[in-house]
Amino acid sequence: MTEPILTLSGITKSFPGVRALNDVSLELYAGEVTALIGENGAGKSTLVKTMTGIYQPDAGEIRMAGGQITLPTAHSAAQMGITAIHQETVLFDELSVAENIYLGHTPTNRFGMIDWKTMRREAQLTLDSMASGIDASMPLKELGIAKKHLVAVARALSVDAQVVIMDEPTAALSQKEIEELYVLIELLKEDGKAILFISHKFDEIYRIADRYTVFRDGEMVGKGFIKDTPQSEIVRLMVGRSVDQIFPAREAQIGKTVLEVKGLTHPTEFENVSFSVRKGEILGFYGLVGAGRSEVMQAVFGMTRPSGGTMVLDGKTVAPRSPADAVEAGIVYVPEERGKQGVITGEPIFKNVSLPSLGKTSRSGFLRMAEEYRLARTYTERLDLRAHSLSQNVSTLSGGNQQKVVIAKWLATLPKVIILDEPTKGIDIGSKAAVHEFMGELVAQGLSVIMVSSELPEVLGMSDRIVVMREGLVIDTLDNKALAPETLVRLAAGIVEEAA
Amino acid sequence: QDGTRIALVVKSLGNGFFDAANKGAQEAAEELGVEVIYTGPTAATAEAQIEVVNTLIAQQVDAIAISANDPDALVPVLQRAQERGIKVISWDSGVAPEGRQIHLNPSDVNLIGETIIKLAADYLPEGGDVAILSAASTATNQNAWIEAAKAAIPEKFPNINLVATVYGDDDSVKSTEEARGLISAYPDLKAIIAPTTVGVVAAAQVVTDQDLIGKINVTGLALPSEFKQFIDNGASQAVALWNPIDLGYSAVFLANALVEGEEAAPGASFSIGRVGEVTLDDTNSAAMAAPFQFDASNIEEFSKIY
Amino acid sequence: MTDTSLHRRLPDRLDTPLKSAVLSWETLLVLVAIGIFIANSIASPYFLNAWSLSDMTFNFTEKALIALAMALVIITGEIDLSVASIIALASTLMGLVLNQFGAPTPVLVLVGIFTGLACGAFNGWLVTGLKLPSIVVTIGTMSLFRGIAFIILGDQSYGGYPRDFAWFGQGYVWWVISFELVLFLVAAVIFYVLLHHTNFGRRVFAIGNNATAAQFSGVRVDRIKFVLFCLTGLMSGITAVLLTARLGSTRPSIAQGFELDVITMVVLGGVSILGGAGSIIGVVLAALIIGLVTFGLGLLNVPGIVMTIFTGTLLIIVIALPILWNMWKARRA
Amino acid sequence: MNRLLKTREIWLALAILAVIVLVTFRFPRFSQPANLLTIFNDTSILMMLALGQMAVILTRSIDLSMASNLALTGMIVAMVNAAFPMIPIPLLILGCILVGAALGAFNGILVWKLDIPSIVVTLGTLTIFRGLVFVISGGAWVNAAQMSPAFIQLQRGSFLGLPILSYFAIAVAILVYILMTRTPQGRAFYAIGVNPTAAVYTGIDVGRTKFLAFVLSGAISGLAGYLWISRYVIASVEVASGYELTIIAACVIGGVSIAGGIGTVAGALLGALFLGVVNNALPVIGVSPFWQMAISGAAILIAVILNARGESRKGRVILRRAEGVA
Ligand SMILES: Nc1ncnc2c1ncn2[C@@H]1O[C@H](COP(=O)(O)OP(=O)(O)OP(=O)(O)O)[C@@H](O)[C@H]1O
Ligand SMILES: Nc1ncnc2c1ncn2[C@@H]1O[C@H](COP(=O)(O)OP(=O)(O)OP(=O)(O)O)[C@@H](O)[C@H]1O
Ligand SMILES: [Mg+2]
Ligand SMILES: [Mg+2]
Repeated sequence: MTEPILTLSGITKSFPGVRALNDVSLELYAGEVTALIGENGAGKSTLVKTMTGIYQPDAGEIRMAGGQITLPTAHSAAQMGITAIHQETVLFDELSVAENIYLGHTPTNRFGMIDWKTMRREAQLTLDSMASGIDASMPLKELGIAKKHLVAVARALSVDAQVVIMDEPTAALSQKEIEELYVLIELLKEDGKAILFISHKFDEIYRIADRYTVFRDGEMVGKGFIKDTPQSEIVRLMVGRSVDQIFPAREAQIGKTVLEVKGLTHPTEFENVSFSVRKGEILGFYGLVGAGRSEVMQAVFGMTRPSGGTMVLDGKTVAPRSPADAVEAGIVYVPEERGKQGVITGEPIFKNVSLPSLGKTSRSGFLRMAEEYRLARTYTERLDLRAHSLSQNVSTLSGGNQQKVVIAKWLATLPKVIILDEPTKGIDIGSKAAVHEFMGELVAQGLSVIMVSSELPEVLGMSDRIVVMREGLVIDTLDNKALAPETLVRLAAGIVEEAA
Repeated sequence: QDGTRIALVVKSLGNGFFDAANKGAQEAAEELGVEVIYTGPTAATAEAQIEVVNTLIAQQVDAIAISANDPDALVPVLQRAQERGIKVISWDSGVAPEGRQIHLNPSDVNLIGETIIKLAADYLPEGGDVAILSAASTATNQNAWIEAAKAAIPEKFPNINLVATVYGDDDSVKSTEEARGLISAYPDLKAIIAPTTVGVVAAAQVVTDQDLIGKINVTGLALPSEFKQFIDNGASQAVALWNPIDLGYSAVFLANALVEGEEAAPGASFSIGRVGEVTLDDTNSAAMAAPFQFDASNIEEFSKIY
Repeated sequence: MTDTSLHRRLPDRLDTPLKSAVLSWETLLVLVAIGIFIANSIASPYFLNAWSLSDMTFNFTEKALIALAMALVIITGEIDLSVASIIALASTLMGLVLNQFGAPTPVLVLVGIFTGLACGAFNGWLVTGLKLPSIVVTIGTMSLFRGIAFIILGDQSYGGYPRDFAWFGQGYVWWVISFELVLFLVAAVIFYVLLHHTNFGRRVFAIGNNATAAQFSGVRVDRIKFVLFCLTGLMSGITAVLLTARLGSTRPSIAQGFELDVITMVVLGGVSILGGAGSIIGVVLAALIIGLVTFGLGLLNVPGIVMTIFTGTLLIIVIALPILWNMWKARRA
Repeated sequence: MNRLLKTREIWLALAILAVIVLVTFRFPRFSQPANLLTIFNDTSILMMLALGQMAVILTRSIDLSMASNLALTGMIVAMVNAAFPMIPIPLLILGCILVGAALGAFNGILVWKLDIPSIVVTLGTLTIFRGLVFVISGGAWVNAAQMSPAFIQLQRGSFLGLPILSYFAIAVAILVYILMTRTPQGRAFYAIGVNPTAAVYTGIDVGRTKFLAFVLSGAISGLAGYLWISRYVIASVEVASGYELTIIAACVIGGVSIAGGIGTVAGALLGALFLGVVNNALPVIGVSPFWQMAISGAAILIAVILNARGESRKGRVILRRAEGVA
């Protein structure tokens, strides 16, 4: 039995209101790929950040090659030989690709000056080794999202490291690029590097991982060798129950068309997008990250101005020029980036909930706080919000509860169509079920729901019909009856076309 | 309260001219047995001066002697001071008659206007282009002198050609830039006349820096102590000024006379101690003395005094 | 944080309003103000006098009027550096209509107010219509507005304002209570209600806390910002009337440097320069504090420039204190 | 792409050329080399200060205290020179840089350790520093007569036809250029402005980097303090009062983004030069000096509008069609 290169034990990390990691341990071995598996919010990325010096753990120790180490800064982690591809692309738009790869460990000459020539050459070599087709001297901002992700991979590889961490590296990549990445990982293994690989995709895990560790709600709940473990066992560890029960069964009472979108076009983001949603229907939107679904929804919501197309709501043409117009018309949007676009952090729950409904709670423009509290209580309690009081700052709530605040805010406006963009992203299992259940209730009350999701089970489990998007185009609209998951994946990734 | 308190309010603190005036004022204070409060804003603006006057009103001083940053803007506040029983005179740079009881001109306006042109003309036997670099465009006294100078040119100095008047705001940078501007805009310029102690130094420095000594003569009103080097190096042939010490001294004497109950009316005459006596004209203004000329012969001596 | 502490029925709030009031920034400012008031009374025998106190209010009312509107702008995360220049332009145009057309007082006042409003609208359009950063826009318009005043007026000045016009800057409503003070108090109440008790104010805070999320919540962010710039322009226009009336003359250099004093008041009043937090009571108290400090030191004949050391230090200390306090608490915990 | 990055500076350079050409039509002497060198020399101090301010703005901060720092350092050095004329000037200059850097460090510490927004900190020190000028000088001016000849003459000497003052600006520009493009520290200024979160991920200490930017702007202000005082040969409380906004304006015209992360040495220099050329040109072509302020205000607005247009043109492109050959 070989010794692990890197051992973490007893790691605990709390954020205000959340214990993200609770006494977890992890071992990484030279020349092996360890998969870290867990639901959204299980604490995987938080662990990555404690391993790379970005977060300091509240308790626990990190040992490398036998000795205990501390990682006060990201720089020290790189020096210890730990490098990571982070889940968020942490890159610099205004800087060149080469610099993005080398910032923080730029090659310098003997005067301490940056050696741009070496840097550019080395960066180009790394990029070419990945067959990325990226020119190291161009500014990063000119690259698309997938290419940017490749730059992040190249950045991690540019550090001479013993331990390489990859936090969902394939999420934004196309099939071809993913294959290149697998080749790279094999090379790293041969070099004797220890690799931590985080992914939600089981096919990937079974293809490249040697070992696995499973997290659930911030705790380590199991580990072992991939070869010896069936997928169902890992899923059971991950979720804590069997998977089929997650989605509530419901009876669709589908009525007439409520919103009809025709030929919606945006100069750079999407083209000729048409779909319709009916009363009492959940319309799923599936696609890979970057397919343009959020952009379409934001155009429907009046956030961005489309260059063409029409929208008809309840028989009347609407053209919202701002979210305020859309809300007035009865279209609301629960955004994907909750912290940035959803809740107003720094303000209490009740102010968040009442903000779009101020017209209703106030009298001739003057606030009536009692009404606001009543409104907020009505809707947050319906959603089973967990909080100490309505005056609690939303930023102290957990992600799932923040999401409930956003939904409560919109329900209070009595909308006709509610758009949910990745409604359960980063939400714990309990809340996730609650959100799903609640979506069922919404449609039962006669609302129309549009749900954008990249989670296949969610899309399949919740939608009545599914729109598949790829690269800004609607590829197909399918009835969700006995759909095979592979069909959706293939449509979304464009594999059909490439085979043909 | 005990003794008489007279506030000497200046355009801005830190100006060598006013510091010298304060010297004279303190001298007078000692002679008269009164207290002189020397104060003023740090930036030469009317608003700041009004705040200073406000606090003086609150302190119930007996008299205010002010060199104003603006002839009109200070009137309301000085009127209020008079309503509260405070005697107000202006000196050096005056305020409109409604705002004060007496104005003490350092010298006769026409005399000064003529002198500054004469200082330039004396060294330009052939005549030629001259330009004026003034203080702030709002400065009352400078504007009056410039008017007088312009009036004197046609008859008395027909071959002098005044090409421009620019304003350096009594700010050394602005003055420097304006002086540079003049020199590049008027290649035939023979003299720069700066009737302000800040502007004249700035102009002389520019002339020195640009190696124009002998080509352009800087002249105007200058403190000998600040200006000596430019007489020495030849950037200037001669400058003039009245004695700021005497000016401060006289202002305190006048203010004190009012406090002691003397009436300010046209024709009334007041003793100003060792300086002598002044008589008020129709606008209750008085002039102290003719400007005194400094050149290579006497600058050494006076630079030690003020 | 255990589950039992979570309430099934959500209470409105946990802290009583009284407790949060006691711990607030305003309390700190009240204490500072009282302290300075006492210090002034001890240091100068002339301070405790109705007329002195009345004169003192002239030290801050004009700037504070603008600070009320500026507070709202800063709460939304923007800034307006052009206020002093708006005053200069408004004052110049008032002088122009007076001297060219002999306009009567009501027309003068309207010209002042509308010039302010127009300048504010121009700023607002640049910021919301062209999506430019307000700090840069208003540095530009700061030169532009005053520059126009210089073009119109050059080295001249306008004077001869009618007697009844002067009342706006010099008149007393009753005994020692000046018109300026009354106007400021009325404006403070209006702004207090506007910011803390109307939908508009609620939206202002929402924008400051998170403009993107506010927009995603159906707040018309640009419209509100535009209105706020207009409002700041309007208050600058009103101030131009007061200041011109008080000085009785107009120079293009009028109100030079006001903007930094106004911003100091706003920040000292507890308005976060990053947006999202602040109160009108805080701004009013800060204005009073600055008035007390400058007048008190003035009574001791301390030069104005030395006073600025006091206000600058006060600003940094008052901002740093709560931070240091929190750091100290965190270290002990 | 590099072309795109460079256009901003090129446009600005063209604008400056256009002004020069236009003025030359009416006044041929304006574009004579001697006059152009004079303009360059006149703008030297502003150019240096703009570079210091740029470093701070790159890090998403702002330094409003530069002009006050300059005045304070200038007053100190003038008083020291008046009292001890035998101290050699290079030593005095070094002292200025150190004093300026210390004042900048005071700003930087408050921003770094207490996390107070830089605009608040420097608004406070803007008034404190200037107040201190009055306190140490007692309000008195230090004038030419009190300064030693060496003190005044140093920057007036010339080498290869260019005044020494210009060489100071050139030296600062070269140093800042090397710092910004050749050293990891310089790149850190950009990185934390472009994306502070990502900067943390790459191991950059955001607070410390801001601190260093303030030290740099302070040191440059200090150096400018000596140069200003010896150029205008008067040290007073009012020195460079209100100049902080001119410095920021030069940066903005030069395309330095107030949101941080964007800006080049060439841009800042050209921004300052643009103001210098305009200021010099106006009196020459006989435009009343009263137009000067409005013109520079309009120049700032036009520059920022053009810069914003340039930035907003880039949009993300996810359509394969739009991306062209991908
Ligand atoms: N900076 C932070 N402040 C507060 N809470 C945080 C912070 N970072 C993470 N969390 C919380 O910690 C928990 C774990 O988050 P983490 O990002 O580690 O999950 P994850 O396993 O990586 O999920 P995913 O699969 O979605 O990437 C979540 O509940 C999250 O909301
Ligand atoms: N070409 C690109 N350049 C930069 N960022 C991009 C690009 N494409 C997508 N992104 C970013 O990726 C994220 C997802 O993109 P988008 O919203 O267009 O697609 P989506 O189909 O909604 O994907 P998601 O599954 O994330 O919702 C967004 O944060 C967007 O800013
Ligand atoms: Mg994660
Ligand atoms: Mg999306």
